[in-house]
Amino acid sequence: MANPFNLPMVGRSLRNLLSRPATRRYPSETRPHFAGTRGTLEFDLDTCVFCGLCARRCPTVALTCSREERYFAIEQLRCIACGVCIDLCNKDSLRMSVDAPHVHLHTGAAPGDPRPGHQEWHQKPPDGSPPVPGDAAGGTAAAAV
Amino acid sequence: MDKDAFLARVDRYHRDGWRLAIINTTSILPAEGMDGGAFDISWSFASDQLIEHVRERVLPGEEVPSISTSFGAAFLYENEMRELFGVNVTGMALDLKGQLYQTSTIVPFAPSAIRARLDALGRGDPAPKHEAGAKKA
Amino acid sequence: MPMSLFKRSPWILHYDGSSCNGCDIEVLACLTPLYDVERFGVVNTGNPKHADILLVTGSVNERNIEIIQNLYRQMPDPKVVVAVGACACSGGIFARAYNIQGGIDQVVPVDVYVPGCAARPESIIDGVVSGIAALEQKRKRSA
Amino acid sequence: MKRTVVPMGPQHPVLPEPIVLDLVLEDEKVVDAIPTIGYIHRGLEALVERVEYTEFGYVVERICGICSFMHGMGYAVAMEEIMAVEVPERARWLRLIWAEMSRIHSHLLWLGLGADAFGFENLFMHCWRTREEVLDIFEKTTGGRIIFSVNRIGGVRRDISDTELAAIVEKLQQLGAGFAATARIFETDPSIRHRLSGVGILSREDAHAVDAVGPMARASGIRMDTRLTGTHLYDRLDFEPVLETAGDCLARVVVRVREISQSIDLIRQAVDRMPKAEGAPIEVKVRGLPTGEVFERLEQPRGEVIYYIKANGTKYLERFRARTPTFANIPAMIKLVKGCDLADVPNIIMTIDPCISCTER
Repeated sequence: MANPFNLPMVGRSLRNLLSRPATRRYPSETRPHFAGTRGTLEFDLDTCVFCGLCARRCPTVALTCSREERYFAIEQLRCIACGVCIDLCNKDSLRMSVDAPHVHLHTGAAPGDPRPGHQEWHQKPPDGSPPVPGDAAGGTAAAAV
Repeated sequence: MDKDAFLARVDRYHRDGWRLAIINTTSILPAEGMDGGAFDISWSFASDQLIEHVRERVLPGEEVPSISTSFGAAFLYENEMRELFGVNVTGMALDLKGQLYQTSTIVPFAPSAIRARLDALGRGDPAPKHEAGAKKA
Repeated sequence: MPMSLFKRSPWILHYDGSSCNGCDIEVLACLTPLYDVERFGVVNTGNPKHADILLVTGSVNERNIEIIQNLYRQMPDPKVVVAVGACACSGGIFARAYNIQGGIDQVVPVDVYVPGCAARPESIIDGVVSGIAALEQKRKRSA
Repeated sequence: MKRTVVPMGPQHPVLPEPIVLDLVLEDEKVVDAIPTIGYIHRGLEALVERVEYTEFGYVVERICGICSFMHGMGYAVAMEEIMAVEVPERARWLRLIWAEMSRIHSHLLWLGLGADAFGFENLFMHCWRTREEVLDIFEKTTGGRIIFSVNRIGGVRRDISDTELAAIVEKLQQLGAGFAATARIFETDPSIRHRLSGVGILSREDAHAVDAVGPMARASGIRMDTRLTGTHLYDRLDFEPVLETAGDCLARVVVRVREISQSIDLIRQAVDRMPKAEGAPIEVKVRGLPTGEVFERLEQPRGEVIYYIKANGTKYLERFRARTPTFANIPAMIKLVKGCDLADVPNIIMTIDPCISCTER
């Protein structure tokens, strides 16, 4: 029979009762982010030269880039935040942010419905023809919480 | 492969107290004079800091004797060999009868399966070298 | 919507598809002291018949299609599916592997996608909260 | 006596991941166990056909979310060997430090899950709370909590400043001091002893016969640890593997508890002995296409992992294979489960520290 007074957990438990709770009250209290934390991929249309290096080397095929159509797209749902594209980019057009919305809602199942997590950008072609209808400003389907 | 010589060699490792580190199979793609491809199987044994490999080249369908009587852990590798590569392993101590992985593709790592996947990708083998150079630009 | 406004306690059923473990341990981390989702009444249950939210990590392969469908079928209506992590959302880095069919939306309808590799606990909590909102909507619609 | 087959899994409260064991029972005694895996099989090794060798490291990392650093490191080291790349010394030290931190994080995670499996939820919470502090260090230094993507062929992507390293050592030593109380609970609490002592005994001979690796083998008294080979700079540290001789579930818990303090000490030694060379190169550019093959061994938290890589002079590898520690420990688990009580099966499965996503890849 083991010693019934041998209860090493008791001290620990008492200390816990008396100490401050460890829980962070997310979402009212957020954890401070460290510099360099990887997060959601963000794209800067103004600096991109559409070389397509990032799209060719992306291990998950999350990026689409077309030089002819001056088109760039990110599938946020596929991105694994490895950072290969950011390292490759000579123009610093890509970066990561931790502040972007982290949740994408289902946006409908019909063929025309925007795909969740799909973001695309079109740049005005250099010959002056009108830009492709859509949004030059940014994402189409990133629903924030 | 020479089964008797192979088993004698494995037995020597067993007697000397080595442990089985890994059994690895590599598929050799079908080529001139080797229509069905082949398998390079290596049995690796470790003892303290040392590791030694026994390598055999076998053809599809060729019988490969199980070593699970001397090395108990071998059955898992051997079931895997048969299920993923289609190597004809005989005499396993615990035969899981193809129930280990149950992959969607039958024998996904067999030379013919790899060939078919590469063909579907439109890639001959080896991949053209200039392609890699161009990407560095 | 602040969490205190939720009147009900959603129960969660967590299933690990073909995941690398990363998202699973982050889901578990949500239950541990630092994040503690139980303060919202969120309970991780093992029984699909008790669950409101199906939380799936990892992608779908040949073998677990049936299991996920089974779990989904057994859950009472209204129910919500939350896909956690890049693999559950789209197949992620494994989308092109031979044994992977893709994201879980190939098998069951997904309401909330939580991307990330691995999804951070904060994102998972956000995902669950969005799931609760979707659940309320469905409940109103069916009422 | 009547035999009953009880399938355990794939979804079971004690199993964090799906695996199926068909347990053949005679009354309450387990007489046979037949494993079935494949629920997490992704066919990752075949992705070499589609992902170039430069990016394949990010696939390898995702074999498992717990030892992801070790997998990334193993791939990078193996490729460096094939391509005969000389890696800067600072990068190698940083890898060692991160690797030992992975061990701390993995063992804490496992101790928590193990405690949960034997019904001690309070301890589970404690271990995971301590683990968060290690994850914070990871996030600060690599940018990720679970998957770090910090290894690259030729070195590492991020440096840690010397002051930061000193701070990490201090933080880890505080963590170790705080964890000592929890460690004492694991080693002395009578309820844990009742539950684990004498359960699932793997003798030294059996451990050798079923080729057990890692803490599993060390708890049975086999002095086996890949770190003893001195590769990856371990030859510059004073290191002696933690050994236990009882071979039961408790011994396996105790080995892991003691390995946490050992890893903290190894990190302290590493920071002391590495050259103070902040700003020194941490990476070399790797060019060209690899040819050749290599077997690379590494000691992961769960035991020895072996990578095999064959490259054929193209940008796609010909074959990648990882033999993970859980794969090697499954025969030991089956051996242990045979002859035990049904109620002890969850504990025995947990104490091999199963990582199914590693096993199935």
